Amino acid sequence: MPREAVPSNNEREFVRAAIQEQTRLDGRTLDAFRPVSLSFNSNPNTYGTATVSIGKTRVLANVSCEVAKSYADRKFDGIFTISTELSPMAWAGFEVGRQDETELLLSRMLEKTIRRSNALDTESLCIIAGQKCFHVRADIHVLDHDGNILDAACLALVAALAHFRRPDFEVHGEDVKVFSVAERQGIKLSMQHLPFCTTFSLFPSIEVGMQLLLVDATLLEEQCRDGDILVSMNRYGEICQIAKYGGKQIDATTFLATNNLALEKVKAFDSLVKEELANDEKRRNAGGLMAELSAENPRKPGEDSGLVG
Amino acid sequence: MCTLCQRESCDASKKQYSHQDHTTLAMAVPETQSHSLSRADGSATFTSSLHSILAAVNGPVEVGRRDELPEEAAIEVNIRPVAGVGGPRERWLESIVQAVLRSVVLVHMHPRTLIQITLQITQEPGEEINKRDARDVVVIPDLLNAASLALVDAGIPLNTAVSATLAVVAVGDEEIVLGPTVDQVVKSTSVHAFGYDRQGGMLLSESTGHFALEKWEQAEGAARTACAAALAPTGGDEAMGNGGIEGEPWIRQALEEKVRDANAWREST
Amino acid sequence: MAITILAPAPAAPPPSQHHLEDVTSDDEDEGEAMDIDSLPSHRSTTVITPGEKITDDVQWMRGHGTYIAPIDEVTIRSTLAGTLQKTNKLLSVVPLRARYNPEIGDLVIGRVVEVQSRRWKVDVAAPLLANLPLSSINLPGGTLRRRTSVDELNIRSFFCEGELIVAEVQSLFQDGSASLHTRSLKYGKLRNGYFLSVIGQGGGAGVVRSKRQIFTLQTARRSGGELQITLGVNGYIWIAKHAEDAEMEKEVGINRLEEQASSAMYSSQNDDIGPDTRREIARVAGCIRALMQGGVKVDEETVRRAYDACVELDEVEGEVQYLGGERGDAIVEIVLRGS
Amino acid sequence: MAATILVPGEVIDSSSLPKTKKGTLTLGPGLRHIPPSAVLSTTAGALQLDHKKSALWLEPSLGRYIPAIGDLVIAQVHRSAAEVFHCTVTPHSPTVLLAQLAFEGATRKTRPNLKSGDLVYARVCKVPSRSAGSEDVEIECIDPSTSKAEGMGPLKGGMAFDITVQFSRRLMMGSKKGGICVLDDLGEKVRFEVAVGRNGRVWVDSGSIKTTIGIGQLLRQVDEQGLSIEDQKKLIKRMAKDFS
Amino acid sequence: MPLDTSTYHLAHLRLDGRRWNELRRFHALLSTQASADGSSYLESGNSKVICTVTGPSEQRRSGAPASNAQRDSAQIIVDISLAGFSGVDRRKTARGSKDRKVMEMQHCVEECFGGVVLGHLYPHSVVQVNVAVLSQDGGVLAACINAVGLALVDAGVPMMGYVAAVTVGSTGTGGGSGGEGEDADDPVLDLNGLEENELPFLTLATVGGGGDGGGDAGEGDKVNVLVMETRMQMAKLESMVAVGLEGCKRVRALLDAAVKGHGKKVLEGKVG
Repeated sequence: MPREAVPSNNEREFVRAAIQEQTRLDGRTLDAFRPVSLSFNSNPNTYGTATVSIGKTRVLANVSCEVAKSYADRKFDGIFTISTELSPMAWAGFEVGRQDETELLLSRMLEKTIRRSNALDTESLCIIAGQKCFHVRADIHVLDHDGNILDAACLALVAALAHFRRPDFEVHGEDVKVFSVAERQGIKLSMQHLPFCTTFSLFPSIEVGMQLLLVDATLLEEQCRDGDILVSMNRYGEICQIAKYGGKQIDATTFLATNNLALEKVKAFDSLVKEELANDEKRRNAGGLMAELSAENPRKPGEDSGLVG
Repeated sequence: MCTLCQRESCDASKKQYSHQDHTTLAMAVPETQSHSLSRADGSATFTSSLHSILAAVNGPVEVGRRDELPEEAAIEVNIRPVAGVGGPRERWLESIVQAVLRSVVLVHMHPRTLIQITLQITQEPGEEINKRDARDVVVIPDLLNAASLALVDAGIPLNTAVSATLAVVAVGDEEIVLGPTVDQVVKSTSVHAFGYDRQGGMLLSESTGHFALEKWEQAEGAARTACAAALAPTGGDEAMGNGGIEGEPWIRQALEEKVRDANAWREST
Repeated sequence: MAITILAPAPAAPPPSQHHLEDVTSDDEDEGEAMDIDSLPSHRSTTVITPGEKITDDVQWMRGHGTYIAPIDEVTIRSTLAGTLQKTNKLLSVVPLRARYNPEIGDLVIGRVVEVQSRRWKVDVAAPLLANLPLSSINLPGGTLRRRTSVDELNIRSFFCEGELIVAEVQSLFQDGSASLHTRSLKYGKLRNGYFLSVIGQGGGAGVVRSKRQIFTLQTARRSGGELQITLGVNGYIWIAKHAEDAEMEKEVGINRLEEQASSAMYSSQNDDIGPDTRREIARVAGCIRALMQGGVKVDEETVRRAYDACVELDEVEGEVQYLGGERGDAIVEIVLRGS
Repeated sequence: MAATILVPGEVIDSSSLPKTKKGTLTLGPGLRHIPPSAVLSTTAGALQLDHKKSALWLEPSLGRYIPAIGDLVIAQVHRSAAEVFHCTVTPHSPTVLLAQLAFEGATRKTRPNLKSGDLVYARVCKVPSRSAGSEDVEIECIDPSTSKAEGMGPLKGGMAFDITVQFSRRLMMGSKKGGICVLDDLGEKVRFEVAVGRNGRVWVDSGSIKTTIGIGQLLRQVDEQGLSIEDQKKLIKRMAKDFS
Repeated sequence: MPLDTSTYHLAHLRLDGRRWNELRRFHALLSTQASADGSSYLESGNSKVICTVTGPSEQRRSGAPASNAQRDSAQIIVDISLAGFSGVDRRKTARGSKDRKVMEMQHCVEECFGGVVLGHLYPHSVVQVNVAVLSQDGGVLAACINAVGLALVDAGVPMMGYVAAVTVGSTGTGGGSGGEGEDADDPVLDLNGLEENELPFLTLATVGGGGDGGGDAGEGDKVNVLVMETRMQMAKLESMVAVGLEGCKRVRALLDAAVKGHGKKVLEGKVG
């Protein structure tokens, strides 16, 4: 049971004083992210595994899927679950099997940002209404924690979902034949939009009662901040979720600033995901094997929509 | 890593490549990367032909009262599958890895502390192996290798270096294959996981499938030689086992490279 | 953009014993800053609420229950709901109700919750547990005896977890927690009685600091004997049978008395208490509860008056065991009328 | 000749052990002695010998900092108890003890009032050992032989940076032996105070936030990229412009 | 079934007959539970909440001693339980494991008051807050925040001011396809359960002083909590927050009236 590690008073005061002078320990401006990188598993058989690094923070998202029985109260929907579990791998402060605040907020934010906003069209996961559907599960593994795991996890999860391919299937009456990857190429999930989360950290400004906003805080900055604002939106400027749980009081106009800044960051995330997806596609197609395979099994248009109805 | 086999396994309908280059003692050298994480005291990435595993070690850290041992360090192993939360399978794997590590780590050097080992499986073979009970055994050597590399990276005092390997007995010709590919595991009658210390003492043996004792002995012998080879001194002409050493001393190379990197400053001054 | 928010439409309030005006535009509300100078030097009777501006006049100093807004660093605002108290240039807000805050010299009743190596941790209903060091109690065998390591080992023979003690606040630590002592014959372990807590009863009442916190009460019934009532400033109350023999021993001489007292001091055994005494103890407890219910402060005066009122009502209207409800209200009314 | 690199559990050839007159060898980190005369490695490292002191150890020392007597460390006060401060030397490790009187000029009345989260520069004076019967690590801010602080004591202001344990060791060794010249060279250009803890922390105070951050970044860069002396000098030259 | 907003546009009235800027009936009581240090009961329309506060009191050391660093200020621990009969559907919840949504609410209330309570006056102590939601009909988080504030006032816990919370929704093009039809976006205040299910909405809480009454410029316009979890065009936010701020002011006046009324009653009962 490791005790929580809090920064020393010296570090705390220094970080806060530096931010008042608009400087950060790593030389970034207040509204700059650390280098963000996104990569997919290069194994040609594996879909839906994405790793995101933001500075030293690293998160792996893995999407998998199986055929399951649909929920009785949601006959036309598939099942989509997100699981987050933090381990001491990322930071010795995380305990095994204990749910702490970070984990709670992480899971709630992903839930709100991606599930509640219907980023994944769950209706497209239905196989036979009321009986069979796909259960898509996403696992978030935080590998290295140097702050801002939420933004990283959200980016990784969205990328993994967009990358994932579920198995193809055919329905003959009551019988369902699900094809393995070897038999037929998988089908991309239907994403309705790509939402991303941006976390803003609040620090005191030199002006009394005013706050400075910081994006992409490091772990040390997170431990020194006065509060945070979590904003999720897609590149069309649709907010999926805003959360400011208490902490320091702020001016209402701050939210307009965070929204505009978040939109800017979200657009960058959006194009990063699209770019990396395209790169990955190119890499996989290099041998022409994929092209060959997909030519063998051309998807019939309207295949799955006909089954859902 | 054999790119041919990987490619082949994704396309089950075309099997025109043979596995001659993978038979008996010759095994694919796993890829390793030391200190791949920034927060953990020690970490390592380990990629074999089957799995990719990220291992992190924290320790010695403060231990909860419940787990505290008065004379030695407690060892906690945590295995996290790539999909889903850990279940009985992971708990079982943890108990096996923990038992081996307990005999390897010099636990009495840090009494009343905790050494925490987290093993994150980041890639595993698909459904092909899932359907068989072999799935549980195949991962053990990889877990053990990853954990031991991370322990060294964390500077945890060890009794001995550890080396582990997987051996399968192929269907038909009953050939022993070390460090098999997915396809080779699928086409096997039995699967054996072995782990050895530096002197060749056996630390671990788990088997599954149908096999004769004699086959097991044959597999054990092959695994022992391969594991000894993985730890054999580089450039030394020490003979180990009966035949010559086949395979690269990859564990030693990984460790030496790491030490050389860290000590580079000494050479330059 | 000017937005007006409509007040909720008035509707019949739900049936409840207390009827609060749903919305009040608080008719005689002061609206602007109140005129502090016109306040009497003790408390005002208007209620101040958290965040309310008290003054922005720099001549005043802020006391308990106030803070200075960081915005202008001048305005003094309240942090509590309560009444304003003015002591010279010091402004403080006395809460309508709050947990007990220890002050030096307070007589308190506490419950031992933890025994440590050389001290006890005592719950005195304060934000933090109070300390009672082993060095701050009278050891058996005379006050002059030195504390030994044997005493440390036998610490539980003096006070054990769960036992009640009466003690005085000797000093305060930096974090506001109290250090107690029982170095007096009137302090120590409590026996032969009934514990009653009036904390959290609210209403600005409860036990108030007064000249005498411990007093004896002659019961109306001859067989009831005398009761000793200890009103802990922290809101814990002990009603016990009065130990008559203590009087006698006073004549025996100081040294002897101490030896005598000390042996009994740490006993956890109750004496025999007659049924009548028990009934009277219950009656006093009932009276105190009625006082609390009525929002009347609890001190020697009000307790005596309530007890007399109770006895009187019993004679006039017949004896009632339960002193809540109407009878309680009647008692409170008599007590208030008398003041 | 490149040093011998050992993996855990290897026996060191008796011929390569340093010769000693008294017959006692000093074993450093990474090695252990199994009676009667075997010396084994417990981790991976390059064998280092000091024939003068008849000492041998493995380099680098990896992982978490393990307190050793005489090490100077930067400790963080965790909480104060009656007689001692409980401090952390590395995060999540058991606390170490710092006697409240182990400061220069401290008496019962004048002991320093340290709060949770304050930093002290201290020396490890006791480590757990079965023979001594002690179970806790103890540190002190006073040299017991001179009763002087000798540079130890509470660290006020400034900033503490995390560096690797190996790097902090090299910083302590000085520019010649450790191969790090940044502190010396910087000292000629800007004024700042510095305290290096063997536990992988370095405290810097230059009075200016920008300069302190610059020094911190410089140290981290040298640490993470393993820069050679020449590269360090180049880097300082580049950064010196920012400082002035 | 989407909310029928056609009549709303004609009559400018909502389903329950309120106007867009009208609060629901607000009823608050203090000192309702004798056993607690502070307590309150709050009704906001059909949402009903009861709240008790115990403390500040010493941290109970459970299990490992001193595992937490000495806190230099009071810690607020909030426990919210939704009564099984409080919602429309009597869903059985697994015992012991709390819904993450409720845990998020707890976290929100803890953080919300952590920034308002002057906790440094009570080092290493704990203020335990228990909230029981008896009936849910929209604005549950807002009701919890308002009730906890009153109970803390009743317990005499020093605070910088009241925390007043309210919900604001937006009618018109509900989730998603924003852009066109901006003019149809009208904010509505203090949603009931039905409206909450259909409209995008947010919960807003501000801090302000008792006597302010919105008179002081700038004061009380500081946002303490803003939680929104429905998909919505970002352009709508501004008008919603503006309405919310005014709504919070109104709620604060109601809270203040409840405390003043309670205080008056208490002072009347006092002897001498």
